[in-house]
Amino acid sequence: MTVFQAIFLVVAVVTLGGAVMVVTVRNLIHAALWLILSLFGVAVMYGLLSAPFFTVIQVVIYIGAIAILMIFAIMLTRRVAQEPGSSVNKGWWMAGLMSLVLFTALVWMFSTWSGFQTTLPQLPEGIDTIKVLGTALVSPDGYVIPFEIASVLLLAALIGAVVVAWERKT
Amino acid sequence: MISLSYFLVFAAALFCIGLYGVLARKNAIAVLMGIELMLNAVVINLIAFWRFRTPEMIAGQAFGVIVFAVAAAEVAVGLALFIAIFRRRNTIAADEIDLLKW
Amino acid sequence: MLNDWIFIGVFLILAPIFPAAALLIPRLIAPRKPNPLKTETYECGIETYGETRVQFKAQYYIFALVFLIFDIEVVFLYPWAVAFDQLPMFAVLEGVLFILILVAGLLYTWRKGVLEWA
Amino acid sequence: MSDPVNSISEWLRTILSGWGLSEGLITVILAVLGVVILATIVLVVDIMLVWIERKMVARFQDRLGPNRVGPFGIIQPIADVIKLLIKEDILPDGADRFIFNIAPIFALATVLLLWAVVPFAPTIIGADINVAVLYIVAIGSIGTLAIIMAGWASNNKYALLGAFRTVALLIAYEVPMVIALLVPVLLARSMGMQTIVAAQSPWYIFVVPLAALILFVSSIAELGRTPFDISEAESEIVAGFHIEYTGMKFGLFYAGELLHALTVSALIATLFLGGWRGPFVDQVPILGPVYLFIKAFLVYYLIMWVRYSFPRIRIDQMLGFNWKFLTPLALFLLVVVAILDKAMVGVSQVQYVLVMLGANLLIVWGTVIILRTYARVERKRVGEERAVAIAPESDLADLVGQE
Repeated sequence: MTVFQAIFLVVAVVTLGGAVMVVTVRNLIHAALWLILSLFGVAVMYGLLSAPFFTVIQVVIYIGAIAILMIFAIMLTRRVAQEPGSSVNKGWWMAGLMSLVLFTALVWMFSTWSGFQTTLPQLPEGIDTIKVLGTALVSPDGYVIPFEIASVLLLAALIGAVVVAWERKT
Repeated sequence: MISLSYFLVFAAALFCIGLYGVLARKNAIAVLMGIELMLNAVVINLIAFWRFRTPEMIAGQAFGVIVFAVAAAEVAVGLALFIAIFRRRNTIAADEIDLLKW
Repeated sequence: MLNDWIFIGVFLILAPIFPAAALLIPRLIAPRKPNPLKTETYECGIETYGETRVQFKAQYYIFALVFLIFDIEVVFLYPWAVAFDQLPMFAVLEGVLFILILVAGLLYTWRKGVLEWA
Repeated sequence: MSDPVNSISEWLRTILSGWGLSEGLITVILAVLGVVILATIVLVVDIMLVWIERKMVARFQDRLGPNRVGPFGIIQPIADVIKLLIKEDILPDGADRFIFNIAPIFALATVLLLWAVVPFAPTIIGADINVAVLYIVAIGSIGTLAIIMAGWASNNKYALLGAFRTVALLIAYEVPMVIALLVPVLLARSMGMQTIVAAQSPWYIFVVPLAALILFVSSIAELGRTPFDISEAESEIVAGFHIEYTGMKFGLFYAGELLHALTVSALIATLFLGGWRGPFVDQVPILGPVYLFIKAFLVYYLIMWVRYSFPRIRIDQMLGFNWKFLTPLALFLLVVVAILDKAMVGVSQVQYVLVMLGANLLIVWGTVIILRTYARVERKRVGEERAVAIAPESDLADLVGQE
């Protein structure tokens, strides 16, 4: 077992453990904190995949913004979070079964694919992926349409969310 | 030596845990957390395929960035909806929000 | 490059250890005599009333929401800035268009009165 | 001439490989050593900051400051640390034990982590990564988390209120900060700290002074210092998110806050004041850290000056200032810098700098004009006679007539 594999396994166990806690723990704030741990593990995964830009934006966007938004929303709907009773609905065992079946099916499907055991190729020398990404995002034969549409989508999300959540003072 | 299989199995596991959260949890915000886990699994897959199959092309990373934007938009609108529902009905348990079924 | 990331990784593991060590010393030498009066929630001497983890107003959420949208849009611009040398003028203008769409969102929230803290 | 840090690390590397250790293991050992040394230096400076800050505030307020323990009271911070160490550690009722304990650790650790990307000399830097600027933002957002954890775990209304106010403030001012950080990235075409420092001829403060100013203001807000100290406003919410913390746990928040101020100063010095650049630094690399710390303390002094000169502003004014003034201004500056930079391909450096500087000053001038007009209108509105407080004319006449 190489060092790389050992690091991968530790990070994977932490991430998946955090994810399991997210979907099982009763207290919603605790769930959000476990979610943050899990998201951080995913960020380290991006680092292992030599995509450092994704590592940092994962932390900036998911932990710094989305998780905080969720904690705010939990605090705003506080009374429900402390309601007694089960935190899962009646069909939880069916959901668990479905997830297990899906997982087995996915792994089985991947294992029949020839590219499943692709080993790590060398990254092309002397190329700054962030530069390439930046160029691709705004070049017409690249991803300029998704780039601008993402901006419009975010604008729409902002307006929509404000319309829905905003309560005019009277 | 590490291979693509590691990351694919990991992402599949993360996706399925997220799916369980979406299907089983009562609280709508917890459901949204499950969706976040699933989206993260998707981005891991995108980056892993980029790294292992086509490191000379940038498509995987560009798609990943777009998924980030979509995830953010989804969370923003989703949570706004929950807050609005909570304000009117005083609950955000997913199985009690059932006005539309008639 | 790899060495730099090893440094960051080691730092991530070691950084919490310094403050944690500082917390360990008082555990060994400081007195520890809790009593109900001492551990009571501190509210300037008045007994605490009702739920402590109170509910907040929606304004906080709205501000966090505007922040989230802006944060993402700005993060998108970082690769654009790094690749600035390779970009022709119209690619720069695409970035500017991106910023202008962002400003439209800001103007909307401003006009709607969302940015007033009231 | 090579610098001593690299010579020592090379020397250690040869010794360790002489023992038959593998290449990777040696790198990890050297990294551990580097981290321990860097963190120790930073923490010692942090302890001294207590003395500097207290002495400085005393001078601002026409007092003497600590002067009993040691010459000029210089051993005072050591006494403070000992005091904090032997204080009882109280866990309030209903607190979330684990989160309560881990929050102060996070608060200091995240500030320490920022030093990993601060370049001290041409060859001395913890980690020269190519996403360093975003790394700073990322670590900063983990610091925000520590505040939420502290506020929530304390089981105290004031703590929760303080934490929420702080977070609303932090995330609001993160937007202009991130935009202002984007300007040097755009000028240097890199997010790596060493590249940005190397690209600074002249220093960026002479090219884009407005970006430096925006970063300075938003950094003060991020630090939660006066005039933005709504998070721990003593007169309103007692102490904010760390109201329930005692002893060394409070000490960690306090140390983290002080160190954060110096760290932010060092980052501003690196991004806009040329970092380790200075005369003879190429010949004698060890001068780099000296220059960096001189510049950092200069910025730190400015932060303190602002802190002890201004009153606290209200939370609505604070958020309004951010969203209606600072953010649009930063976005406008970014657009202007981007277009000008692309339009000036091939002009000489002197022309480039002069045009950029001129554009910046023009924006500042325009902003001041707009602000003055706004202030005039606002003053008029506030100064208007309002009917509520004034008795009707007829009543007055009656009163006069009766006499």
